[in-house]
Amino acid sequence: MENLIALLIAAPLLGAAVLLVGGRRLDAVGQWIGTLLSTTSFVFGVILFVDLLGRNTDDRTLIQHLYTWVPVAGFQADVTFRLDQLSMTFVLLITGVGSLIHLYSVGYMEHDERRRRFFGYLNLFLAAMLLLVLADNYLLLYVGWEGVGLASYLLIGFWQHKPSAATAAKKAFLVNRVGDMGLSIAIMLMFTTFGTFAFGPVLSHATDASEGRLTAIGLMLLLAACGKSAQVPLQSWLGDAMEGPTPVSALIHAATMVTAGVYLIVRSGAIFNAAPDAQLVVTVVGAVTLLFGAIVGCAKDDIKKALAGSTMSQIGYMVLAAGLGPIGYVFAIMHLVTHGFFKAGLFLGAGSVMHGMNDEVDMRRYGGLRKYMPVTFITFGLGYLAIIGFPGLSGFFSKDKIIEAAFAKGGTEGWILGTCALVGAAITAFYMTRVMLMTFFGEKRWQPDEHGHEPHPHESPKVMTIPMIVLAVGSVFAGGFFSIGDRFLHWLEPITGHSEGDSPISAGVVTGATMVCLIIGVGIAYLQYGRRPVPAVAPRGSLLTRAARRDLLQDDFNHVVLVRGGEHLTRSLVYVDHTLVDGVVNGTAAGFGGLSGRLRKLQNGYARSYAVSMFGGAALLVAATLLMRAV
Amino acid sequence: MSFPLLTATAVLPAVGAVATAAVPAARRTAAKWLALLVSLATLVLAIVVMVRFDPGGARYQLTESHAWIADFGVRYELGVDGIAVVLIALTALLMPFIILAGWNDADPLETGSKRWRPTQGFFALILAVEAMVVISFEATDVFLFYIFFEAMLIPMYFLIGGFGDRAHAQGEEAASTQRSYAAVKFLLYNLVGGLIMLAAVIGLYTVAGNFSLAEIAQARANGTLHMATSTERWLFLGFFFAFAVKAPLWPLHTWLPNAMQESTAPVAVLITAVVDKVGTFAMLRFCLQLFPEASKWATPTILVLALISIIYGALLAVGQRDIKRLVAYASISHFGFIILGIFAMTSQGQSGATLYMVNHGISTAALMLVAGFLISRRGSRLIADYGGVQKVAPVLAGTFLIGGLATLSLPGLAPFVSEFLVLVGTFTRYPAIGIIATFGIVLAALYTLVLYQRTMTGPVKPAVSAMPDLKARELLVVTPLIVLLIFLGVYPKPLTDIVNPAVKQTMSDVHKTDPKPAVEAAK
Amino acid sequence: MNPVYYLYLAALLFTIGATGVLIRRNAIVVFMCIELMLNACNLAFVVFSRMHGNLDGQIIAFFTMVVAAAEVVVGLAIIVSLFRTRHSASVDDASLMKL
Amino acid sequence: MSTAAVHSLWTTAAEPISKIPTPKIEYGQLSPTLIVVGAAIVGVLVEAFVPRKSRYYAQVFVSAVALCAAFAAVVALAADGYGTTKAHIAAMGAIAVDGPSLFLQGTILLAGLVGLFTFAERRLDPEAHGNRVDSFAAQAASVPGSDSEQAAVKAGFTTTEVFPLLLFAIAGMLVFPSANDLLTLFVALEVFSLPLYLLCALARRKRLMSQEAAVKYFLLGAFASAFTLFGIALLYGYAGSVSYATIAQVVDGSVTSVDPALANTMGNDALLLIGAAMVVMGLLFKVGAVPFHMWTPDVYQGAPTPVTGFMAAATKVAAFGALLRLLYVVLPGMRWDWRPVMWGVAIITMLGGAIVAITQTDIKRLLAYSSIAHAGFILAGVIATSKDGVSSVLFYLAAYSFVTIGAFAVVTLVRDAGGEATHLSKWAGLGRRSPLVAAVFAVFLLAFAGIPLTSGFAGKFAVFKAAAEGGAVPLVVIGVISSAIAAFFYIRVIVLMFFSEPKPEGPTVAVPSPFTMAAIGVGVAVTLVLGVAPQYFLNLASQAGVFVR
Repeated sequence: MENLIALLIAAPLLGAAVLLVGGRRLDAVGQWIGTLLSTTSFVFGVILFVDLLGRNTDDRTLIQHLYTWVPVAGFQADVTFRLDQLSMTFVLLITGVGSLIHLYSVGYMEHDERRRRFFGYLNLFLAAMLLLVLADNYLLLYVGWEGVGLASYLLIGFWQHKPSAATAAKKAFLVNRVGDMGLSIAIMLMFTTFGTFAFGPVLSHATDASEGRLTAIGLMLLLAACGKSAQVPLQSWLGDAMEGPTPVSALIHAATMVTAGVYLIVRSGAIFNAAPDAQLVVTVVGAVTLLFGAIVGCAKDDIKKALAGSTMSQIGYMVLAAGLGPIGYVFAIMHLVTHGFFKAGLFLGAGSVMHGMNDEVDMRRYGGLRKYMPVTFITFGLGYLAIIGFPGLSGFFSKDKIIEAAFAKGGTEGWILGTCALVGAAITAFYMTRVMLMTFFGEKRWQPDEHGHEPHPHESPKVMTIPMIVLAVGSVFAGGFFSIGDRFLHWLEPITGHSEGDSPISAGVVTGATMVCLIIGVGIAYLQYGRRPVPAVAPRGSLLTRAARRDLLQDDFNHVVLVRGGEHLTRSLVYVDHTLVDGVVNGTAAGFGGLSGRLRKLQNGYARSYAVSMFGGAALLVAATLLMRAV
Repeated sequence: MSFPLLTATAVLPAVGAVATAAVPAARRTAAKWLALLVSLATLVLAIVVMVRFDPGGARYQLTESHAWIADFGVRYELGVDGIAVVLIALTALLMPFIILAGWNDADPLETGSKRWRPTQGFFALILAVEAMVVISFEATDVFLFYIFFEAMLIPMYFLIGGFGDRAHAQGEEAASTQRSYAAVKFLLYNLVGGLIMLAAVIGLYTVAGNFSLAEIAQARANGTLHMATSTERWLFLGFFFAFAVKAPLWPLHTWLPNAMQESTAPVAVLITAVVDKVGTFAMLRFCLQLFPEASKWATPTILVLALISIIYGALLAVGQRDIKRLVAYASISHFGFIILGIFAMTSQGQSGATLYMVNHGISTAALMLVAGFLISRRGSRLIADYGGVQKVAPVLAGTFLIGGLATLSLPGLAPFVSEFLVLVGTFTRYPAIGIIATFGIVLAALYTLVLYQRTMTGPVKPAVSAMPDLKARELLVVTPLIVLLIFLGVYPKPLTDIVNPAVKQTMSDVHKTDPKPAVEAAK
Repeated sequence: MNPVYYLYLAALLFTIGATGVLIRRNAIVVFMCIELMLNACNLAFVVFSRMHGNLDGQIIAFFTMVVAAAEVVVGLAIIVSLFRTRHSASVDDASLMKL
Repeated sequence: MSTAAVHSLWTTAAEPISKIPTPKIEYGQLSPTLIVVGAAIVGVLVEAFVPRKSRYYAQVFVSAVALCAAFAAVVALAADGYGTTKAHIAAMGAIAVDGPSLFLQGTILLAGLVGLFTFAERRLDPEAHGNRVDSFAAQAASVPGSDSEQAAVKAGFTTTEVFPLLLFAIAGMLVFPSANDLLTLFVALEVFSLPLYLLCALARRKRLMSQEAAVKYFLLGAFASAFTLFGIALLYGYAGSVSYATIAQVVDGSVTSVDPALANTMGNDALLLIGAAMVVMGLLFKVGAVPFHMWTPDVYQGAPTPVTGFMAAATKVAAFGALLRLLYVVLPGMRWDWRPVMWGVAIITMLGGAIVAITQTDIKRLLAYSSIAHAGFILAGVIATSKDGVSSVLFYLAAYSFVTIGAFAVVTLVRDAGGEATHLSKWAGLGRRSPLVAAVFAVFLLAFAGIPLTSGFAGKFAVFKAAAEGGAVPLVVIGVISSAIAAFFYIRVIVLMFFSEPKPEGPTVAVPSPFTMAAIGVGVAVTLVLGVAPQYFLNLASQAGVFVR
């Protein structure tokens, strides 16, 4: 059975290779090859899942050793895959959602002449992502980690002729590189600490190492997670990443890749458990990001950017949960899965809307679309209800658990984190309602674009709606299905471990509070966008609003400090290299030249002056000889 | 007396060089084919060497030894260890691609320009360089090594100064002056380095009485040859200076950008991917082996310099306007990594450094040659003159991107393995340096992606709108390199297996052992 | 009378000759000063041979004269040809080649 | 000095002095020199009796035969073991027949032969009125630009006297390094100097410069030889003899029988030191060491190029030979006095020569300064004061002389309307106009620069190695630095030849006769052979490394 694991990765990898090398002759069928292979991978996943279910809980870990990768003295890196409950969950999510989005893209990218390459990249992404979650050691994980980074770079910048897209892609890759730096340092630390970086030994011996080292490793892993999962302070790339085609945003920047950070933290749970300080930092980052993302989400008029903010915020929830340790791991992953469903659904919905609106993304140009695209409206609506945590839907279960867990951390942190989570819930309700209202309700606000084309909103073709429907179903029922009888908990517990924290307040109270926040959020949104018409041009807005529109100025900070500063540094260095380092050498040469020119003058052509020099020389010679004898 | 395989590997290209030069001027194409065939034959020999080499066997294998200049205590001694084997293989491997890529670079200019580019000479010189590089990898006699280490400057010098790019932004005159400036700079830097090394070589003789690497190392090991600490340090510095110029290490690097900028892409590859490797290789073989104590004494300084090279080179690469200059500074940064790995004095570091030499050779070749194809199409080296190429020449852009990704050592491509090994190797002994060096990977991403974005993406510049995509010959050059990059990235074991024993030896030369993991140390 | 004085005289003559070479312009005069230096040497030789009581010095003196004579032949030939070309025997005029 | 003492002086002198013994001369061992001298005299007779038309051929034939015969004689002597076991002092202590002198004589003879080839070249200059002409004045006596000169040219006169002059010079040079007493040294010095003075004046083109060169060379040379002579006098006064052996004994005090009356002359160190310094100065003048070098550039530039080539090579060989013998045989006792001084001279010579050369614009002057720098390198070997030092210097001289003659021979080929085009600017793009010549010249330049695989490198390595072993490490370092500086201007010329655009009115490269071709060919061959496989010659040199005392 183990041997299937490699096939999980091989299928999409093959697809990528075929599509990218295949050349024009595959243009016609490219999309189907891609979809087929990702689905194949999904099928393999299901087979393995069934197999795992067939086993009893303590023997649900499959290891496949392919070959030794880098053997140097003590440094032994193998290509080994590990399939356990945790990675299985991800495999299903990735291949499942992935295949749906492939299908959706078939419709969405229909008119793009570079479609073949697009599907090649998507397959490449799937392969890398699967490698990431299936790797049995951190170095191999790192390969997947940067692999998805590459895929995301290629896909964000897919429309390269748009400078904005190219820039966004570059930015994403760079910010991720900063995170990757963390991961590589973490791996080095592990190597110096444990002499290896394979999951098994590292995680089992974690407790042997000093807490200081573990904290260091933990923080470095967190840095990596921040980069990949767009957590503060490395979140800046996610908003710009929306330059990519919408399916990409749905798959990579909502459902799967951005959650890799959560996977990393949960996977390294053993290390974090032994490093409480690191855990605390993780929770703080999570809390900050969930508020940050939510606030940003409130201010954006670009539907995709609003959703991106929401993604950031939701992942904040997951990171927060992951930071809580055994109390939260399971719920982090559970929220991750449910979020995968409804956020992918929301993005596909947004894509469908844009599809019908000549790629218009400004929500102020939407309005009243429910009449024109009912399916999109319904699926999007279900996703909406799920994300705000409407009772009974997926989001309700997963988010509620996280809030409970936050309080359960106990102590003042408990209260603070819990409160943040609650507030976040309220804001989520607000901005999602805002999106909903601005897009589907009110009267139509769209106008002809610069070419004078009046957009004709219309429902998207089946190939696009079906995936949306499937995901909608998922976002409705997944949460409930997982929670009833704690199915999900029992499924993951062997890997992540689980402990009920001692919550200062009962679960019921938390749920109540959440409901209250939910109502407040929706209420305010309704008052602001439901009652009175939405202005076609954004009002100046409060200071906070304006800050939020500019990603709370965090981007401007980067621009001023890093970009400008960097430019100045490099420019001055170029100058230094030319004038100083080079100058010294050229200067020496010139110096000799000048000296030569001066000495040359002595050769003035007069025989008598030559005689003088000879005479002087003779005198010197004599004097020196005598002197030598004297001393 | 078995067949002198190593000599043959070096002599074949030398003979080929003479033969190529002898081809009558009219038969230009014949000369090209001859050169190509010779380089391929040499590649075959190099592969035979690789096969015949037994990683588990003696330190130096396939050895040859003949009397040469007894008065100077010089013998003609050849022998290869794992490190030399892979580097010879790299050299022999790159040559056919260099020749193929430079196929038309030395054709007479159809335009009315007065410039003179003897085709035969171009290929003859390339082969001559190959011969000298190969033999300096093989030499186990310090003097023999030194002779070719120096002599190879001459053909390189003519290659740089004699054959620039076809077209040039500032026109013929400026071009020729800049070219000869670059050539002279290259020669003088390396010559000064070499002469200072000459002093050290003489010093070594006065101390040791012969030049045989094995004998000296032996004598040092068993104490029969004692070196005063100060003597050893001076000699070490003398040797290291020459290698540091060649490598090049900050602040002795400024010749490289000029040289690579002014020479044609294949020659630039020859410089940075092949010739410069002799410097780093010599650090491993001569500095560490002959002067272990001094090496350890100098390590902190060298590590800092290497660190500066990494960061400084990367930052300057970011600031460049000229594609070739950018690649040159990137190489400076990479050489920083190599030297870092060598002097970290850990198995991972040194194996990594050796792999790095190979991988950097291949990746730079890929990037630079594609860049060369790009430049030859537009006739300008300035990044600003390009834009949107990806739209008109997707294959070119794709290969360029892969080359770039290799340069920023993306996991899955060969350079990643070596770079990570170097970093780990450094980190295990000098955590702080290891961490700072890691910033290099971010900067690498920066300059590569900026280069790609500015040249390949965005709206199509009118000047490139008619740019043709890669031709068959060019694909023939690039594809194997890319395949190799991927293969060595996924499965570097064949190389590491050859390299590891040699590194083990070097480690024992300097009496160093890898640091133990903290957990084990605690127990 | 102490022969050492002759040595002093020889040294003096030699110095006078050298000075002449350094300060006189006319090639002939310069050349004569050189001859003077040679003769100073001769004097020294003779004196020393006297002091040592062997004849080598005096023989050497004869050799020197012969050599000096040969020099005169060659020297005059050269100087005269120069003079005929330039109509001046000043060594300072002959300074085409410099730097 | 007490009157009695003085009186005793006079009385001792009054006694009848010992008879001069009839000299006993080993003609066999002196044969090389004798052959050459004889040939020179024959040459003079040829001038007198052979009709003008056929003089040239007769002279070339005689000289060539003589030089070959002399070289054969040298080889025979060496083979006979006179270089090593049978080495001894011949001709009543006047001439030493030992390794160094034989080696150097061999070198000089070969250099002379190659030089003769360049002298005999008659194809470079365009034929004047149907007569083939060489690079020497038609009639040296005629005033430049005068009718008489025109007439001489029309009549097709050539100065075939150069061949006997060459032979005389060579003869002097043969004696110079093997001279074993100061008198012989001095006579030899003059014997090879005087012909050279004349040869310098005999250029066919640019006669003014040629004459000027001759005047400068002659006056300064005579000036220097005056110093030498005075030094000799003082040494004689010091030791009471001019024979090397005796002086050496007195220097290291093995002669104790000092007449008290001579106390203030015999063994008076002032005399020794001053005298030694002055003699050494004379030799340093000949090798062109700073600060006695100033004649070199002017003379090298003005003299007919074949003469320059021969002079640059052979004079250095002979002079360094003499210097070695003087320092190693006569003055080893006062090594601690002259070594530091020589250090100084070597240093300023190396640096001075290299630095001033950087800004030269005339190829012949450039080579002159480079020859000065090389003199510095050789001095480094001289200072080693070891057997290795001697052999390394011998090797260096052998290697250097052929490179030099070859280089100057190439210079004779590059011509324009005004004869040889020696200004560097005219050499621009030569590599393109005639790649072969440029390549050959590049080889010579690289050898000068001491690039490996050329004789220059082997020589430099040998010398520096000897110096380092002699404990002169700083000297080696400075030598290395100055060779780096020197490399700069050699490279400049190469750049000029290969990388810069040829001038439209640039010079043409004349097609030489087999003579010059042979000269250049020999130069290249020796350069490469000594570079790649120097072992045999190093053996030769090290066998020849011992002086007989």
